[in-house]
Amino acid sequence: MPKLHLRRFAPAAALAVALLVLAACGGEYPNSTFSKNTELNEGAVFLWDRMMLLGTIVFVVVEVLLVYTIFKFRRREGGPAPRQIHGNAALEIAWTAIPALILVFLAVPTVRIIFENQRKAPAEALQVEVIGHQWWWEFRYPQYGITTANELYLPIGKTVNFSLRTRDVLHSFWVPQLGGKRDLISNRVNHIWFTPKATMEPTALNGACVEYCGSSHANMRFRTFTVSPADFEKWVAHQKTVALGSTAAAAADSLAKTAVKPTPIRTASVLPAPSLAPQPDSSASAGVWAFPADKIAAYAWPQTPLPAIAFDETRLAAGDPRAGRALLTNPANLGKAPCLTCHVIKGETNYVNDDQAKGPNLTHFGSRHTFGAGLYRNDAKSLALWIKNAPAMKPGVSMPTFGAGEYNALIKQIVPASAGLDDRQIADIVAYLLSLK
Amino acid sequence: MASSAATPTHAGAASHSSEQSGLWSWLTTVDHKKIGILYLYTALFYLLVGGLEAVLIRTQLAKPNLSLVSADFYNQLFTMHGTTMVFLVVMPLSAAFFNYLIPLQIGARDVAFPRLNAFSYWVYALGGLFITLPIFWGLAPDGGWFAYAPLSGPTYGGGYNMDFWVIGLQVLGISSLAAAFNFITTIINMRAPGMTLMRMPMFTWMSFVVQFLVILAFPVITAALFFLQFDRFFGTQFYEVAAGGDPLLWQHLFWVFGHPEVYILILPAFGLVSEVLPTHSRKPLFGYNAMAYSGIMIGFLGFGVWAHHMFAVGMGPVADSIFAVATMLIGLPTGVKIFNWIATMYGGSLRFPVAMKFAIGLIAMFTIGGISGVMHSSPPSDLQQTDTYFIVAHFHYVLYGGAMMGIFAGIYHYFPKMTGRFMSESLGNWQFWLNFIGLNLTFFPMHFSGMLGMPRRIYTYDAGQGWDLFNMMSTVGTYMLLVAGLLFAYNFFRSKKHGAPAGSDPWGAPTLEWSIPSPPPDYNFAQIPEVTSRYPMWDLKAPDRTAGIEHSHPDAAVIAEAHAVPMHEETERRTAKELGIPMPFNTIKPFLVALGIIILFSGLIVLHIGNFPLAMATMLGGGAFMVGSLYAWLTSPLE
Amino acid sequence: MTTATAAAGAHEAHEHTHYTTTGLDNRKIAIWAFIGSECMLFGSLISTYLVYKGRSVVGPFPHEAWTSPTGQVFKPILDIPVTSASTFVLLMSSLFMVLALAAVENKGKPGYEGTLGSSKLWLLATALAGAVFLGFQAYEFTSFVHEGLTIKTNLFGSSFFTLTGFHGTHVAVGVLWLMTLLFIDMKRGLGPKDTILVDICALYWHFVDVVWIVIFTLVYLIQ
Amino acid sequence: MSNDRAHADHVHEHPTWKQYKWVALWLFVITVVEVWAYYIPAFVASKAFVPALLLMSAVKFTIVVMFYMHLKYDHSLFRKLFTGPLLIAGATLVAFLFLFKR
Ligand code: HEA
Ligand code: HEA
Ligand code: HEC
Ligand code: CUA
Ligand SMILES: [Cu+2]
Repeated sequence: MPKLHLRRFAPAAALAVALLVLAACGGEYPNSTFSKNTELNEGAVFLWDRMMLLGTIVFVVVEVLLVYTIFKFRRREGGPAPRQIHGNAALEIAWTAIPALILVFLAVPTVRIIFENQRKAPAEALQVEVIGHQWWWEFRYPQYGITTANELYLPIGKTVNFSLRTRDVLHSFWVPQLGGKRDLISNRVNHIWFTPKATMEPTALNGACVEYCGSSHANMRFRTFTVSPADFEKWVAHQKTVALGSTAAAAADSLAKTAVKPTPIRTASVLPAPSLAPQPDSSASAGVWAFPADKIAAYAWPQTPLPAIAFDETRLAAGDPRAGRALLTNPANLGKAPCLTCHVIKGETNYVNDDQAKGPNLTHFGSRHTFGAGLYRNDAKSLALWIKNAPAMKPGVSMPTFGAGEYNALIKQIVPASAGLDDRQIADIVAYLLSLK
Repeated sequence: MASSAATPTHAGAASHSSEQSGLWSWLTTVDHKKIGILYLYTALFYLLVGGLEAVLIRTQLAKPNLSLVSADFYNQLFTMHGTTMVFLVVMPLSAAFFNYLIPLQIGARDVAFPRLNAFSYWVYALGGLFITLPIFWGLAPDGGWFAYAPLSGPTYGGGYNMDFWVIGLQVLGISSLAAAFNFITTIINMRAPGMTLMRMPMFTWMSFVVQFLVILAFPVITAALFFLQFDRFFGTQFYEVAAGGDPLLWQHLFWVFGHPEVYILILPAFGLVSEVLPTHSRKPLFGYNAMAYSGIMIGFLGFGVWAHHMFAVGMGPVADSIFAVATMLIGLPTGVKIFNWIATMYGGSLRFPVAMKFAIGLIAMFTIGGISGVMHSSPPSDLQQTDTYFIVAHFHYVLYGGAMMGIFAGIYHYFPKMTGRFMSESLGNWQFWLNFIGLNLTFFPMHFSGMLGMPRRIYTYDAGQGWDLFNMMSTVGTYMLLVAGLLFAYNFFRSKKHGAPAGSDPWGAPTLEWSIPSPPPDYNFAQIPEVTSRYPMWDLKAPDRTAGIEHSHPDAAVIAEAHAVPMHEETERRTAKELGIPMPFNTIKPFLVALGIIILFSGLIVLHIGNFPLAMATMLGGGAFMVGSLYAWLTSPLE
Repeated sequence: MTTATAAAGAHEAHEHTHYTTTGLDNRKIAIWAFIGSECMLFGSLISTYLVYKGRSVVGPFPHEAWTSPTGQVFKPILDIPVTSASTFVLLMSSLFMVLALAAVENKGKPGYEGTLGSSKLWLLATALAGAVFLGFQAYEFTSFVHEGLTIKTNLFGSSFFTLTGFHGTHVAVGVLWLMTLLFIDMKRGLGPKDTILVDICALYWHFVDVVWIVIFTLVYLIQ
Repeated sequence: MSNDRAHADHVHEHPTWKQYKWVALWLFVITVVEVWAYYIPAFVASKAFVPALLLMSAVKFTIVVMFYMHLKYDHSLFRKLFTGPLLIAGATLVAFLFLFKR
């Protein structure tokens, strides 16, 4: 019988675990669930600590007993025959009762915190609607009439009440640092609320979809920016505007020219009449405010490698936002650039409203730091590739390939040169989108 | 079954299982031991498949932003990995032991319905192929192993992928159900005289509980799957969002099945360990009654906790609290088991063959998984854990550290009984330690990656999230597990031919199966033994050990009726025919019925392709074939 | 499906009676386990029906009239008088079934001469009652389809047809089973030693009846 | 196991036509009452309607199971094999109604 190696192994195992724990305590853990940034997380961490304590006790008792038994009662040649014990009622009751007692210490606070967390949200809470899409996030602030995507702004110190629903399959909303996830369930509206603590620093936090939702479930991420209440007000004021005013060459004048009645590409009965009149533009007075890029920590910048899509990068510098705008908004170009049949740009000629849009609202796209649900940095190059061939950049997306000569994985066809956009046109669109501060 | 001299009616018939060999004998066998072996081989094959899927998963996740496999293929990989491991590996491995051991442990010559038993196996084998093969065409199921609607429905999962899952699982359910009715009947009704319920070996006890879990849990998934099938193939609206369908209905139905299912996976392993520990401790199982009752309690409570998988869906505080507390309660009977096992060893005279090491491994590792399980049971905290790698860590500790360890213990322990030879201890030790270290290296870091925010079911993750180290460790560990697995395979096949010969009772074990030759003859017991205590073999060989427990003789009339003889060690080498024991005929019919079922269900795929006439032809043809074979089976005599 | 396998198991006939632990027949234990399992199957189907009750977004509905957006008027779907009749038939079939069992069990005993002892008659009556029930169900289903409710129409249609369809399938299997027994009875005559064959069929049959008792109340009568 | 077989040794007599016909009559009467109740709008609207119907249905269920399926007379094993699952199924159904209540 080969001899037992446990003696050698046990210290090694202990060492390994200790190292792991050390590793987990030092270092950068941007998505740690242990930060007590909200009341939800405080509750969770409180319970966690208690469970760790109780669990460790149980673990140590069991393993110590086990290891002791293994060593103490090894068979020795010529040793005495073991005493034949068939059971012991007192002992068995004890090791039922003690764990039961332990569980009481867990169950009581569990129930208390469940009820605390699921009280009704305070009436004055900031309301945010979270709408899940395969595979991106839509955020609405109904109190302000704002719709945005993939980047969520929360004022520090104020309770936020989320109502969550989905346009397609199930998703789940989670910002580990802020606590508690909640599923987005078809035909239901779900709720969760919490308060980013007043003591929090303004930060960029990562969030993710944590309910498997198909091909790009892994790529359904988002950013949360916790900002000071004052900054939040600035952000809100800016988001309420139409972004056109910030376009380099005064877009306002060309607005009037493009106000031709377009022919909506889908049946009129389904789509609302395009909203032609630009909304009052207050951007000049509000000023652009977005979370400052230099304050965004490295972990919140996407590092997704760009796929090998050929693109003439020299074009980007020469991109003309006005030409880009014309491509998007002139109904004549709908065949080539049907962007606004899926996206909303407030103030432009829209064919869909937010409830019908298949893609993210792009009104202030230029002031976002990431796109594709947190998958790529919002820079000219990434964006150009995206417009050229989105399906190659994110598995399964329903946004078609627009680049001429590119392979469209959605319909398994190459986009003919005549129907697609060339690199110059894409550069123009990029310039336009980035100008939508 | 009578061993009387009464001449069997079929005297001269040439279809005794003992008289045949080769492929045909395997296709037609109704011998529970051969069927057990079939289950074992098939399930080990799928272990390799599921394991390789895991290796691919882990390789893809070794570092951030890798692209070894595509997103869609990755989704198929984890869906198939979970489905394979649960339905094609652990359940059938357990079934291998049910088949092989239960009749031997209770002193029966076969199961209650031998042909139904063969049928169960063939449905499993064919259903397994049905669900596994599509991965080679990139068409494997991709909805996750719990296939949440509406992603698994026609609107969002319109491809063929999930067709294979809904059909395959339905078919596998038939197999499990048929087997469960069989074993319930066998255990209730085929015990040797004197083998009272409270004298049954603990493995048989746990299996008994499992069969009830199967007959109560599987109908629920059957119904849920029918709804999904009807949605996919016939246009019903059960889970259709537009029609007002409620995705939570699927979730509740799935987990009403799914939670008992996890105890279906673990209890047989608990049973095996409860056989191994006393044997190698030379001491009876501590607290036998408590062990049996705690098994029943686990099974019973298991039906009242399902919604702990759904704490994130917003059930409201009352439901959350009820399910949380109910879930915690399951820790109590499980704890009883853990402590009783330790107490079994305590004061014993311990020997550490590989089987014993794996058994101890189960105690040590399952405890970790159990404790993390209890951590999930507290909803406010679980909301930070659910759908992260922390959960993945939990269930691999209970499944790999628990179920698989227990099953490995069982294989090493019973290999000598099945083959008459030992497995190599030195190779086994290597496998054990590689497994033990590999398992911890793979799954322990997942606790960290999970609590540090890594969601599960993601085919890739970004750099800089603090997960890189842990993922790399997990991947390295997986390769250790692969090596361990291959060592096991080598050991297994080599030992079959070249292992050291083992006698009928190589370990000095207490139960009936060790009183007959290894491998046992097809009739198991030439003479049915009369059981007078829980440990009949120790009664015989070490009576001092069982002096402290109650002994009693069964009714004289019963003994006579059963033609039972006092407990003895058997050395009989004559054939059933020579002994005049009637044996069931081999028959191909169960296989044909199983085939008919598969053909019938395949028609649904054809329906999806859109060829209505061909689909009808397939289904009607398959159905007719099934009914015809079934009729032939029912009208032909058993023995 | 499960019915077929259980039936298969139940028919695994040992020609000569063997020793069993409880002295009971294997098949009878198996059929009871099977019935236990069926409780969960029908429990799930009924739960689903009840959960979806009142959740259909379009009509027709079970107990309320419905006007479609296009102005078409649909009356309440369920037809209580017809279903009451079929319920009655199924209940009576259970009586016939016990009589068939008693006739086989007591064949040749005093008091079981004549009609009461005619297992063929009672088996036939049971099967016929089952067939009549199925006829009612076929009528019910077709008339619902004519009134605009199919299995695809709404949640009510899906869950209603699935639930009652599963029950109907069970009845149909039972009828086939009864016919097989009747066939054996005509071929070689069923006697006391065949009690088990009829007994397991009877248990199945009564269970199917019992399920209908529940369905009739929960689905048809309670609004 | 001697007590396993104790029941089997003295097989309980199954009931006969005399009893069966009464059972059938009861089933018939209760069904008539059920349907009748359905046609009394005032009763349907009252709180008692649902409990009353459930009760009647449960009574019918029980007598079929007890007398026609012989559970009252047969080996106690069968009673266990049936009631256990029935209770779990019932409990699950009630839990579902609670969980999906809106
Ligand atoms: C073999 C399979 C198996 C077993 C036995 C268990 C056992 C347990 N499981 Fe696990 N579980 C799974 C397999 C299993 N689980 C799987 C596969 C999933 C994921 C499914 C998926 O999402 O894909 C899962 C998920 C899962 C969840 C859902 C998590 C989530 O998704 O959010 C929860 C929540 O409560 C849970 C709890 C438990 C508990 C409390 C036990 C208990 O039975 C454990 C009891 C044991 C002990 C507690 C240890 C021994 C006891 C003592 C030493 C006594 C003293 C102890 C105390 C006082 C605590 N499990
Ligand atoms: C019993 C169940 C079981 C077992 C044993 C395993 C074993 C393993 N699992 Fe499994 N796993 C699940 C059940 C199981 N898993 C389930 C249910 C899921 C959830 C799926 C879902 O989300 O839908 C999951 C998900 C899952 C994930 C998460 C995927 C994701 O969410 O994206 C990961 C990731 O690392 C993983 C890894 C592993 C690894 C490395 C092993 C290793 O332990 C495997 C080691 C084994 C081998 C390498 C094979 C060795 C070979 C042999 C032994 C050969 C023997 C052959 C002969 C004798 C012929 N598993
Ligand atoms: C068929 C619908 C559709 C059309 C047409 C379409 N898109 Fe999209 N677009 C989407 C969807 C869906 C997404 C979200 C993809 C994701 O992240 O998963 C998206 C995302 C984007 C994004 C990133 C937004 C963000 O915040 O993540 C940009 C920018 C974009 N589209 C620009 C365009 C442009 C420019 C065009 C026209 C040339 C266009 N889209 C046409 C559907 C469409
Ligand atoms: Cu959305 Cu996962
Ligand atoms: Cu569970």
